[in-house]
Amino acid sequence: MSERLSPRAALVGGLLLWFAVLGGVSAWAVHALAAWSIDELACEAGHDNLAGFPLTGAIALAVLLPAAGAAAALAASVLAWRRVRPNHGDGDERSTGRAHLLAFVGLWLNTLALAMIALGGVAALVLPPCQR
Amino acid sequence: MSGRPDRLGTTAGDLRTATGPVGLVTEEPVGRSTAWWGMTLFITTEGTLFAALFGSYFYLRFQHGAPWPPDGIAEPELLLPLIMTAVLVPSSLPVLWAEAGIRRGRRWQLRAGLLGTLVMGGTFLGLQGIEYSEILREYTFTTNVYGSLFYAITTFHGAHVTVGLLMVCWLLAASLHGSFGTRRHERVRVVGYYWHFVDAVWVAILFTVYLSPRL
Amino acid sequence: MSSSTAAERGTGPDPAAMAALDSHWAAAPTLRNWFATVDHKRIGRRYLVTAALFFGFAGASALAMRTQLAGPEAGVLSAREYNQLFTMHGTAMIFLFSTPMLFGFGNFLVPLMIGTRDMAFPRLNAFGYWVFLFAGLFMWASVPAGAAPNGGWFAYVPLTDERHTPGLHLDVYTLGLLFLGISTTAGAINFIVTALKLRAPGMSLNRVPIFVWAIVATAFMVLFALPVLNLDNALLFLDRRFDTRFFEPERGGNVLLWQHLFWIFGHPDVYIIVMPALGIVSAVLPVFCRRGIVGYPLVVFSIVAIAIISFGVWVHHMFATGLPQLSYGFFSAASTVITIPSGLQIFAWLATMLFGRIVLSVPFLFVVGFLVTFVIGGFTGVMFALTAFDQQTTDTYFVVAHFHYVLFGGAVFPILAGIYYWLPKITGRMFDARLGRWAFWLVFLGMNLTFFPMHVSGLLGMPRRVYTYSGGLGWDALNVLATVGAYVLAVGLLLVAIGVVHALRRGDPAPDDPWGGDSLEWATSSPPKPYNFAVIPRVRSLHPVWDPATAESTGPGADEDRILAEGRRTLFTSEFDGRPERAVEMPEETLKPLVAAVGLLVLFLGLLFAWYWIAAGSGALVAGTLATWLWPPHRAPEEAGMTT
Amino acid sequence: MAGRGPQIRRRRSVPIPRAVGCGLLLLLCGCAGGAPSTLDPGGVGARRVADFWWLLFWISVAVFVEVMALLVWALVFRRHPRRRLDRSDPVRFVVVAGAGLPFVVLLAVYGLGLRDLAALAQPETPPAVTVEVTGHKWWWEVRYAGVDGATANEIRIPVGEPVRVRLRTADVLHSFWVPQLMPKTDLIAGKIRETWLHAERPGEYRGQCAEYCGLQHAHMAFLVVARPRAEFDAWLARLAEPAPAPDSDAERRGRQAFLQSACVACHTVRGTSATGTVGPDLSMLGARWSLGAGAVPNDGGHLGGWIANSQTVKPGNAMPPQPVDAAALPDLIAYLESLR
Repeated sequence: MSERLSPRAALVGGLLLWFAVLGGVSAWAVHALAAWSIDELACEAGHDNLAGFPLTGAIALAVLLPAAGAAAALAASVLAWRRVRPNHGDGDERSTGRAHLLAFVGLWLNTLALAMIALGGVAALVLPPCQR
Repeated sequence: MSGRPDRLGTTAGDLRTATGPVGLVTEEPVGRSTAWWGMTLFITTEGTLFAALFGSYFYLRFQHGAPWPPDGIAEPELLLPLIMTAVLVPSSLPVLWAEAGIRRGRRWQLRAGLLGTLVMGGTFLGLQGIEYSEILREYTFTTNVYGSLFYAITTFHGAHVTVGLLMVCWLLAASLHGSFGTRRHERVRVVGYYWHFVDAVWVAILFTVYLSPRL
Repeated sequence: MSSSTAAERGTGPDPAAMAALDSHWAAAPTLRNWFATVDHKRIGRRYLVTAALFFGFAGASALAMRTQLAGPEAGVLSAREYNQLFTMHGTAMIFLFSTPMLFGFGNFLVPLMIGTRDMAFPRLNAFGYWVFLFAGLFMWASVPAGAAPNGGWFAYVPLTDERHTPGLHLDVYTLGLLFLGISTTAGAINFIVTALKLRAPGMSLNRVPIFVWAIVATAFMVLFALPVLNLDNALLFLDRRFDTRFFEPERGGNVLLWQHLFWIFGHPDVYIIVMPALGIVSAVLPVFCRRGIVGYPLVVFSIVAIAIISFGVWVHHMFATGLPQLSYGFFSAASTVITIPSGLQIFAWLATMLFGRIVLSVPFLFVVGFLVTFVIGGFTGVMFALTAFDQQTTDTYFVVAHFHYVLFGGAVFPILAGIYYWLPKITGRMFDARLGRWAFWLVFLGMNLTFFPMHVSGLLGMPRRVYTYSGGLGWDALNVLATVGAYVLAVGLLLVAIGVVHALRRGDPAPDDPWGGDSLEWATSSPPKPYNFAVIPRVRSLHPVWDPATAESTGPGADEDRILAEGRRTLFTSEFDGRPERAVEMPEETLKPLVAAVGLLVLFLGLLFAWYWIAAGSGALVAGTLATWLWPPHRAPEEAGMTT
Repeated sequence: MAGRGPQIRRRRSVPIPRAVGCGLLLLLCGCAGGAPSTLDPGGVGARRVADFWWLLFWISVAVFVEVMALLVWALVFRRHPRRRLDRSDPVRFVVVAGAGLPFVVLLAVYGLGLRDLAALAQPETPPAVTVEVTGHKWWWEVRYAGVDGATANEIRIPVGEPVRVRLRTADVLHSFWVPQLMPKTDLIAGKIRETWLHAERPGEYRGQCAEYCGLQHAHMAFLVVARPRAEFDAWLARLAEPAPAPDSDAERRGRQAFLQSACVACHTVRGTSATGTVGPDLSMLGARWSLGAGAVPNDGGHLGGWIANSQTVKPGNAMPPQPVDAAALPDLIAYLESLR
């Protein structure tokens, strides 16, 4: 290895790549679970607020925060994808090839996750929360 | 790990290398045994089961609406569950200590640690029995959905504690048989993981079943 | 790529090492060893045969139902019989055929494709098979007893509770699926660990065959989806047997909880079935296009994306239950977007064909049949993502048509392609191509004739799961067509079975690599030796068999640490980059998995018939067996690492 | 609404693409006589979905043709290819055709789907009539808000205006579905669900339970009868009145036999001592379209068979065989048929 890598840097680097791969879809999972459960359970109970907080506001948060998370993961995956090129490196092409593949997969996953969160946001704009 | 003297400097340097090509290609996790992976995945799937169970609890609770607990059942008492927590959660420590011991080749430490866990886990089950004997007078698992949830969640966890204790007994027996040492203690490690998992689930139960109705 | 034998590739260390490998890996052909085997290839074959048997049972149920539905007000089956048969048909096709069949392929192929000698946990593998077999028999035995499940394969409460369906029917269902779940979970863990730790050195993640990616993604889905089903079934069993109130609205329970939990499992399960089948397509199609698959990273992305997003679409099975529309909006979004990774795969295959040189062999024909039917199923799939349309057509024959296009088109066609493709490797025999082509055309025509008219009868208002219907509603002719199609389909499938038997009896010996395949199973003999590879290959590219560097690595002068002839050993490599770590000892034949599985069978029978003491006793037997199974081998203190 | 005029015109003359579509689907949807077809809508909700279907159908056809063209082209020309295609980029083709184009199309249909979803939520004007439907294994109990009277397996609604339908189940899950009027709404145990119907033209619309509900799920049909408002009002007034008194001797004898039988434990005939609530209200039995929720036609012969042993007609239904004297049966039938 041309660059000295402390164990901590290695750990952070490895985990950062995983965030770049799975961060977006994790954010989407949070979005789907939160937005759905807030909506179904609050409406079933006949509330239009969540402990005093308006339901639309809660749902908006359940859209916007995950969207921010997915965007961050997207940025990380772009970074990783650009920095890890198969021919970039230090002769160990199997690791760079693997990391490049993962970054590529992450790039697409994050884009897709962002699209799903955005479409959910569109639904939240169009439909009143408790309409059946 | 990293050099002490200029901690800030190394941190910035670490971050730079971590986000560079060399850092990003780090394999993580790496070098684990098949037993480690097998137990990790088993705990993952079991954890999903408990997550679904807790999800069901909240789904049923919020679909049911107030009051919760329904039908005049009192909010769960906290004293006994807190004592149970105080017994069960620290029982992870003897397992850790036992594992640390066998890593240095100290079989006596392994055996003593496992024995400690066994005693604490057994105490927990005994306390759960006492709790049941009190609560059963008020309501049972057929009373209503709350009763069903309470007994299903706690019994299911109790069954996991029992399985965990059986595993610890089995380890203890194997340790008397003389199979473990500094190089051979994978079984101790993975049983330890299972036990920590059982502990962690109890913390989630404490929140879900005992504390959340008071929120 | 012309076919070539392992000998030409120079596989084979010196004779002494070969003899050592044989002595350590080959089990004597005794009856005990037949029951005690832990060889992934034998277990894989058993999975395939057993699942095919259950497919036959479930298919026969379907034929009986189609006969009943051939005309209005027919009396071939009573309502009671029909309801049991359609429930068993669905349950068996989903749980006892599709997943085990594909696990069978996985079992046989994953260790070969990644260049190792067995699964990570060979005894667990044997245990998984026995549990699958017993659980399947447990469920099917209820049919002649007249106590088969009769609540539909998704068994909605409160129809399935004790008040509305007394008797054993639903107990067979809940316990049978819980029992089977043990096997599926064990298999899933085994696949993941095998693929993570046992890949041949050099096989970093970017060189893993698509089929292995698909199996691993499927296994992950199983780990997250199956516990939810198990919980659902456990709660239903408790409600039925011990009067708990989870699904009883009068006591605060909620019937929609069943549906949520069921579909949190159920939708990923559709992909659990289809995903490995798509993996088969990605293995078969490029070989007959004479090039690597186009867009390998995109296909990997598709697999990962589907595996994850499929967990966020379940409410589209509940679009008619009257939840808030906004909730539907969220799930409609995910259900729409999940089409994109599927579309990417379709176009990756099309591009592979367009930019390749096509060889129109029998396996490839089935792949083409898959493409045509799966695309149609995909269209109707998008339609079901759209709430308003879904509410109109769900629970009609339109949805029956849809999921048969997805599951027959998306899983059975690839499975048939896989059978023809790997038959030479599995059995060492070639099949008769003419018979295979006949089988394809009959299956293809029969399938479309059976299921296409169902789109129309659904649009014309015919609900599903009706044991009969009135004449004059515009449904009669369509049902006749579907029934005729079912018989054509049955003949086609029979020809497949005849083709397999014919190949076994009369087939020419198969060469090691009849198709010029690219993955490592073609780099060993047909059928493979018990130890799979005399030398574990060193992988240098995505297509190791097309890559001379990999072929050389198994030739003379291979490093001793990849021969591992002393003892029953194979190689661990690192999780993602496939760096060699250490050699490990693999277990030998043992009867313990069988004993444990029998113990579980008795346990579940005990629960079914409420013989709880017997259940408890067999539970203890299982625990005892596991304790001896996993008992650490005796080691001298120095070996274990005791210095004192 | 503005869409009304064109909608009606569209119904009269089937447009060419739609006829082609029907042909492709091997059916004549306009003339599939008697079919409760989603493609032959008689109501606002079903029409919206039918229009959506045809859009989705043509998109699917277009994509299918595209994919099949590529497939066939490959199969024909790529078996003995004369030239290499390697100069073009296959991956770009996959990304554009497999992700880019589908994404645009999916965005569009998702948007339209949301629009239709919102449109189906409630009718344009608040409904004046509320029908209360209860699902039973295996029949439909029908009541009207504010009206003391009940019928079964037959829902009368006024034409040209929205009607609210309030749904509950007495036992297991069912699903309320009138393909020509409105998509499904499930009946959920422990909950009350609502939907609405808006028939645009008078007629009979067949509906059926669409959620598997056990043994006789197949025989749980009903009929929605849409009539002009005045006719509907008259019928509704009639529903609250007592059942008609017998006219003939046979009917009188039949009524006597009925009131002395076990029938009264389960059935109601308004204005008599029969007030059972387990089975359907029989006060207007003679006018109903079928027996056993679509199991058999409602005529004298079938009625006799049904009374004697309905278990042979619809096995598993809740009505036990009745030990009616063979001599008294014709009178009983005459009486029940007179209840209109």
